[in-house]
Amino acid sequence: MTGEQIVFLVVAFVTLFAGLMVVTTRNLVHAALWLVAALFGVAVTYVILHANFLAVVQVVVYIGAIAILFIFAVMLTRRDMRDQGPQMNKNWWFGAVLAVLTFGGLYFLLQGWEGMTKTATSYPVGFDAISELGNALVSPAGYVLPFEVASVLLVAALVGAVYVAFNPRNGNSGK
Amino acid sequence: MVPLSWYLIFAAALFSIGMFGVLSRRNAVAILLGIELMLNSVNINLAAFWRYGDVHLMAGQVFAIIVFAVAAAEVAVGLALVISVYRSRRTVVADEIDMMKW
Amino acid sequence: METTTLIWLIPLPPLLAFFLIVLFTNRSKALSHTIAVGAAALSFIGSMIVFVRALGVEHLGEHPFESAINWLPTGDTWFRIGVLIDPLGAAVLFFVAITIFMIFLYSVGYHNYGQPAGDHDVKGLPPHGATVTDEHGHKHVVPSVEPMYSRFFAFLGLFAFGMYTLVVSDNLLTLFVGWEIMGLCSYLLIGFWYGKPSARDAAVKAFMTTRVGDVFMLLGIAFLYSATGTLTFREIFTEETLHALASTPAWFGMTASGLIALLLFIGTVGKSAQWPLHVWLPDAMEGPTPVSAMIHAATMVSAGVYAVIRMFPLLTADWNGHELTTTMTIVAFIGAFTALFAATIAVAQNDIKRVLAYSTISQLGYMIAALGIGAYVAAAFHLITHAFFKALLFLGSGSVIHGMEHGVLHTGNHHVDPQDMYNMGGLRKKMPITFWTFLIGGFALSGFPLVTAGFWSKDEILADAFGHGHLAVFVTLAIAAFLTAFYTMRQITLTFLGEPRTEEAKHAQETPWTMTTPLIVLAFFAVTYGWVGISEHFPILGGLVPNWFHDFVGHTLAEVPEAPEFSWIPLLTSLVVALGGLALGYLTYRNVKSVSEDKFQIPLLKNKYYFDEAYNFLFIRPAYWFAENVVYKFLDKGVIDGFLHAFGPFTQGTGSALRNYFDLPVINRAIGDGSAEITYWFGGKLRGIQTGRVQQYLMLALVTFIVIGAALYFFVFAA
Amino acid sequence: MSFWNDPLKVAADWLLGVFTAWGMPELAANILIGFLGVLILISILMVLDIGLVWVERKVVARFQDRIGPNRLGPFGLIQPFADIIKLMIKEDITPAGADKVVYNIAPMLSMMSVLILWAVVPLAPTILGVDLNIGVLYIIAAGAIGTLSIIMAGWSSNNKYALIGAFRQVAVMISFEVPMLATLLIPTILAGSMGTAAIVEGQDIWYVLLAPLGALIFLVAAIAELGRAPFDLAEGESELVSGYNIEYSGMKFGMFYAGELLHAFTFGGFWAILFFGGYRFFGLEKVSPFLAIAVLLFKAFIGYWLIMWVRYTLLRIRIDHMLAFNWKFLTPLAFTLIMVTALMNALLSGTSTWLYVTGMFLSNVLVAWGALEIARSYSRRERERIEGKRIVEAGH
Amino acid sequence: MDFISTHLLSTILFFPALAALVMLFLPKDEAKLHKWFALAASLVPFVLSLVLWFNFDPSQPGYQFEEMYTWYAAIGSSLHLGVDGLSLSMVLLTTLLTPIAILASFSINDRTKAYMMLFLFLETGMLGVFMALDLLIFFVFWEVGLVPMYFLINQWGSANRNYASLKFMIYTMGGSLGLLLAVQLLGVLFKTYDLQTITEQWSAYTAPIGGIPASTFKTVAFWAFVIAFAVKVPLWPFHTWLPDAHTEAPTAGSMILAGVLLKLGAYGFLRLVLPLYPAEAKYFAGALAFLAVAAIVFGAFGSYAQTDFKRLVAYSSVNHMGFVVLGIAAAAYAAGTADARIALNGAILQMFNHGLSAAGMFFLVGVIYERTHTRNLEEFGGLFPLVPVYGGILIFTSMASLGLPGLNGFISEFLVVRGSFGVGVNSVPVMAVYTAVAMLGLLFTGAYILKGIKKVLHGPMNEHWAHGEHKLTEINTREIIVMVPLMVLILWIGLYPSWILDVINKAVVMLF
Repeated sequence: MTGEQIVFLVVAFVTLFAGLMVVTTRNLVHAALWLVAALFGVAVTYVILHANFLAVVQVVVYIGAIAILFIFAVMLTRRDMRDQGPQMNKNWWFGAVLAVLTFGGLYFLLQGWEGMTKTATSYPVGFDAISELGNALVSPAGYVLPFEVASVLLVAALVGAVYVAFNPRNGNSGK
Repeated sequence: MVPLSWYLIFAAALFSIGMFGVLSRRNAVAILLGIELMLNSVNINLAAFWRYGDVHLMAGQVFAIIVFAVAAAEVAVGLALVISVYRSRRTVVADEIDMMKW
Repeated sequence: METTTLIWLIPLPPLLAFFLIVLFTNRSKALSHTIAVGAAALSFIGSMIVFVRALGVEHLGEHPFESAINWLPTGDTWFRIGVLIDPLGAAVLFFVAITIFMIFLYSVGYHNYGQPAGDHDVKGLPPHGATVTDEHGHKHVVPSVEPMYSRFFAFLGLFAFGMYTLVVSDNLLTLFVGWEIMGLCSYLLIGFWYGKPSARDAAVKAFMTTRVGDVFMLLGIAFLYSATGTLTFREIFTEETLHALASTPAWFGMTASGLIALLLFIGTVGKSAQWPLHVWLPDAMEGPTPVSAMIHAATMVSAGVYAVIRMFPLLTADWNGHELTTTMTIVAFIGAFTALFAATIAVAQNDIKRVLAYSTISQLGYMIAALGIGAYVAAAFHLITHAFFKALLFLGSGSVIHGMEHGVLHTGNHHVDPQDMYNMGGLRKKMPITFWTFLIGGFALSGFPLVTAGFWSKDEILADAFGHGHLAVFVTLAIAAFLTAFYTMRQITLTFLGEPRTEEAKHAQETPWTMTTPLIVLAFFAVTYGWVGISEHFPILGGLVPNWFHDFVGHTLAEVPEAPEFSWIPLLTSLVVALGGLALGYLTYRNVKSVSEDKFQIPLLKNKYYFDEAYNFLFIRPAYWFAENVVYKFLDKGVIDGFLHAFGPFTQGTGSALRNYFDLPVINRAIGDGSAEITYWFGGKLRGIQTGRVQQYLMLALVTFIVIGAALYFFVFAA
Repeated sequence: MSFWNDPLKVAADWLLGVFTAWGMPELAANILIGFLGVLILISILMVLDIGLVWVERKVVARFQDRIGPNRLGPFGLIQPFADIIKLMIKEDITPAGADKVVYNIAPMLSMMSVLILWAVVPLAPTILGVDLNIGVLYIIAAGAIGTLSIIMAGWSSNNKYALIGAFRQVAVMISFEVPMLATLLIPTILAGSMGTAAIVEGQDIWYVLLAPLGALIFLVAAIAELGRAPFDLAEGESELVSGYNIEYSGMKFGMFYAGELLHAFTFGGFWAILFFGGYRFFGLEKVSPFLAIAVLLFKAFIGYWLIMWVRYTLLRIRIDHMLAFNWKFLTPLAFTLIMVTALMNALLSGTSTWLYVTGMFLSNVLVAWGALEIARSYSRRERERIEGKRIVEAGH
Repeated sequence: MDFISTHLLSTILFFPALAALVMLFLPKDEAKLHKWFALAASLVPFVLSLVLWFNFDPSQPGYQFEEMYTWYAAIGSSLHLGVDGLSLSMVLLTTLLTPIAILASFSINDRTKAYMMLFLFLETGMLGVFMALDLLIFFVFWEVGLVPMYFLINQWGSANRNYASLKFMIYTMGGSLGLLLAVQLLGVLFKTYDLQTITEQWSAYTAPIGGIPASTFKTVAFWAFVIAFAVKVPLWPFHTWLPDAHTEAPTAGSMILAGVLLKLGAYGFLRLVLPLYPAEAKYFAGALAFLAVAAIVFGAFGSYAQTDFKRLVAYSSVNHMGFVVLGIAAAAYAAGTADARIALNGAILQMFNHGLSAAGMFFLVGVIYERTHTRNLEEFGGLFPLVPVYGGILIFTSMASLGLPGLNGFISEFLVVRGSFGVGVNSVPVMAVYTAVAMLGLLFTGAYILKGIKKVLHGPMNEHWAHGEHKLTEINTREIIVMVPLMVLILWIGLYPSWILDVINKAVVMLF
């Protein structure tokens, strides 16, 4: 076992544990904080994969924005701070079965794939992934169209979210 | 070196966990949390495939970024919906939001 | 400056003046007339320079001034337009430039420049006069300035442009362009006081009548162009082309050249108001007098004759020199007939301008007849002399009317028609300059022997007709000449001689210098221009002055026409008819006091042989009836639209049948409702699984996905 | 002499020699050296932080026409140490009903979010924690962690004031992250890299000359990010008592406090790095790395002083005004500025330096003028509307 | 710029449609914004088509600026665009008239958004016909143009608009059914819709189709084409939709209808009928010429009979477009001769000229209608002193319509007359007779034009319009701006036509 493998395993188990806590913990704020932990683990995984940009974006977008939004939403949607009643629906066992089945199915399918055991080639020295990524995103030969579409999607989501969450009863004060 | 299979199995596990959350949690916000986990597992796959394929082909990272964008959009709209529903029905329990049936 | 460049530039100043006045200066009367008269002066100077240079060129006929540019691309070749000044062009340019300039000048006075604005003048009607108070506190009614003064000069400018274009153009198409622009201007100018229904109708009549001729002319141009591939005069009038045209048979038993010439001639009939398209010209007197002069004397009607003179080689292409061809016969007939016909009408007219109008028609008939019998130079000569003296007469009559209007304004009796000769009389004392110049013009028109230009030109026509043996023409023209002298003297007598017949005539005044100067200038030419064309065969005088005109203009043609042999018969005839007519006229009318004493007020003549009424009955009303009832109401609204509208009921019937017997029972009942019921039944059974809970849906979907995926994997991919 | 030219490398090599001599594997030694470096940096920063307390208190006193700490030591220099001792020996209270774990993690995160920023601060040409090629983004990412710490603190305190304060603070921070990120892109565009070292190296001409408006927006956004006046509505003593850290006491409060001070200083430093040439000062940085560090610290202090100046001069602004100001004015302006800068940069980059600088400067001025004009006409209309309404009401 | 230069045609073609889509997002009640936006949007294609015009090389054979995109590969149809001298002049006319028409409709305040959008769509439809080099695309755009026009008439028209719009729609649709069928025939035969390919092969095609001799097929297909185009031109006796549609349409609608839409039919003759069916065209040219002459003469008479000013102008379109078809028929008779080329030059120039003068006339009618709310000639009279500038412009434009030398109409009419008479003199005598009869129409052109002027401007003033609330106001600056480009072009072509005629002529020489 190399150091990298050890690091990966630690991160993976932490992440998976955090993920499990996300879906099982009773306190939703805790769930959201566990989500932060899981996301952070994923960010570290990106670092291990040499995807530095993704890692930082992961932190900025997920932790800095999405997780915070979740916490906001959790707090905004309850009348008091305590958690009451069951947190799982009555079919939770069937969900668990399905999740295990999915994992099993995926594992089974992946086992049959010859690319499974592939190892990475060594990371090229001096390879500037971020400028390559930048070029790929905005060059017409690359992914400028998906990129633009994604930006349109974001604008649409922005407008949509404002519209949906806007409370007309409060009038135009916007507070 | 970490073999690709580790990443994939890690991602599959994270995906399943997220799916369990989506299927089982009562709270709509928690369901969205599960969805985030699922999306992240997908991103791990994308990044891993980028790394284990030709690193000069940026498709994996590009798609991961687009997934970020989608996730952000989804959360914004999803949470807005939750808040909107909460405002009108005073609940965020998914089972109780079942008006859309025959 | 190059002469050709100068020629290009001649028509442009008036055009520029037109645009300047219309677009910019139409609010300033002074600026407008300065621009217009200045432009006319520029063109005049240019024309004179060209004329003098043309005189200095030997064999101008063979080497005229010419220049052309590409204008229209036609397939592989270009249609070229250009300018041409040959002897004929130079001669015509000379008189056109002078008369146009004179008329511009005259218009300033005629429209009362410098007088106050009218009390209740409106645009579109002649000015009614203005009341002014002098230093003693007396109120006077004085003539008021024309409200649309600037516009008038703009139109005149455009008109002048049209005429110059026509004269300098080297091809039929630009000639036609100028021709039509003048047509438009005549329309605008005749209808200048468009508020008067009579003026409005006269304008439309003028335009439409000439247009009848124009469409034939256009057809002729197209024919000529098709047949020869060119419209440039000097390319058409080559031996080969003319010969080819003359030997090509066309329709109606005529040769191509004959038919083309005839078609072009019909254009002239319209423009020069020959019978049967003469009806517009007398009505055109509705316009202001300078317009009448412009249209009738100097330019537009002359343009018609000019066109025929231009096309003379074509007209005579298949002429052997003796027997008249069909076309020439027609031309000669129409000319001679018109000359006589119009003269008879003129005798019975009381309106001072109408008399002149009919006289113009008659004189133009003279020229046409001359051309019809092949008298090229004589026709050209008469064209020019006539232009001078007829312009003089018109301007003179305008001056008379203007003087009379003074009287009318003075007495305030607006029921008195200032144009009616029976309201005049004795004006020679009131308006001496007008009288003397009018007298010169009148004598020139009558052909007063030796002194006046009209005598020489008219005599040459008669001599030609007699000399070449066209006796019918000769006799007709002689009678017409007699009548001409008669009504001219009638006019002079009624207008100027005797005692004033009305209060207004007593208070008539001489007109300002802007109006009298042109009269004097024109009078000068009305006398002297005749002397440049005295036939060398004429006794005594013949050798004194060289027959410059014949020599000069004759060289326009490839073969210079021979001047006819001298004969005493035509000379005596013209002497007799001229002097006799004048004498008879004076004797008859010297004591006439009122209309009722006039013996020549014959209804048939007075009503112009009822041509207007006949045309109205024969052409105009049927055309309108045809248009409205047959074409519009019957064909379009009735037949075609009726046919279309029938589609509606037919389609509707088919449709309702389909609906009632097929759609309703089969489609709706069986298929439509049946499928709905089946769906309803299934829906009722299946609705239980729609719980509204999104997670259950997701589970269901996943189960399905897993089952199907597993099945696919094991049974399809793995197997 | 080499130590004076490249102290970090010399020290690391020497340490490596020492450790390997002890029989440690090279990898482990390297890791250990890395940790040691971090530790040293953090220690220095903490000491600096203590100094900052004194600076802050002295400066505010001067602004408020007071003397400030003056009892302990010369100029009261010992005062902050006394404060530290007081904080450390205070009782560490965890309120009942608080979420203990989260409550305790929050101050640590807060401190951490500041400290990790220094990983990318280029102190001198050779002294730099990590030369991340995404350093600029990293700053934002660290800010995200700070945000998280605040909401954790606010929520876990089980106190309504704390929660409201946290909400406000987070709302402001998330909002102002947008123009901040946008203005961070301006040096990125100009330098052609996201790495802080490259940005400093690229500033032959200070970017403040090329993008004065960008620098200004960055400063505003940074102050908002810090939660200092006029953006201190999360603490809002008069309404929220003390905001998200109301329940904290002792050293936990101390961490928030120290974090805030250091944060302000750090942003002063970043302002200097991004727009004022970092450690560069007319070739002085080439003389010695220590001189470079001194230059940077000096510039950072100037930035910090400016931030303080603002803090103690301006009034607190209402939350909705604050957010409206950001979303309706600052963000569009920042976006416009990016586009203008990118365009002008592309247009002018090949031309002479004078033209380039003048063009960029003028375009910035033009954008600023346009934005102010729009804002002015909008506010005039708004005023007229409101006053018109008043007149009508008065009429009734 | 590179994109623009390589995609010039498609940019011109689709810009208006895109602008119309953008307009969709404009606020609903901002009429002013809609107007200015539409004007700006329509000026862009105009500027681009000027670029097109100046970059066009008239002496080069074949199509230029060609663009080809796969559109419907399965049936061999592609979006094939290109222009030659013939279509270029029409493109220029369209892009010129659209902004003018939009400017002319600034007085409309009812549902401006939809109105302006329809106009922009209409422009794309018209341009598409002129640029298409693919039969199916041609047909698609041909029909696309109808829809906006239908709604323009139906929604913004005057009293009898329902009838008129329905008639317009049904008539032209019905006419083009045969065209669609014939186009399909060609497409099935040649497995492609590309115009150039079909032109090369179809005229020489002799093999029987389905057991029926090719000549029969060709004859039927020829008439299918001809009827579709004849309805649009419109040729007598297919013309009765035109007076109704023109009369009821809003002013700008009439301008475009007369200015461009009618040209589509004539363009169809030139672009499709003559190249595809040279033999049939020659065989049936007599019939075509007869109908053309009927259109000229009956159009003139029909116009003369009107008391409605706008109807009068509408009928004049029948009259003028008759000359276009007369030229085309003459050219079909004697293809390849100099006479035929002259006739075609005239016909194409007449298309352009009529676009200018008819648009101008309709606009002027609209101007007075807006002020008086009547079009009845009997209710006007003597308006010249009230509206001197308007009167001047009206006379000017009328004279262009009348074919006064020095203005544009004369050049083209002369060339048509010259060409068709030349065919009559040199090849087929009967054409001479037709031409001679057409002269009758020319005569009555004068009659109805003068009738219009006489009834509106001249004569004693109708006091009703002189005072009070009905007081007739002078033409305003915007309306003058609308007329100025038209008048300048009218005069310019009249005095110096070769700048445009040269392009047309070279195209004609190369094509026919």
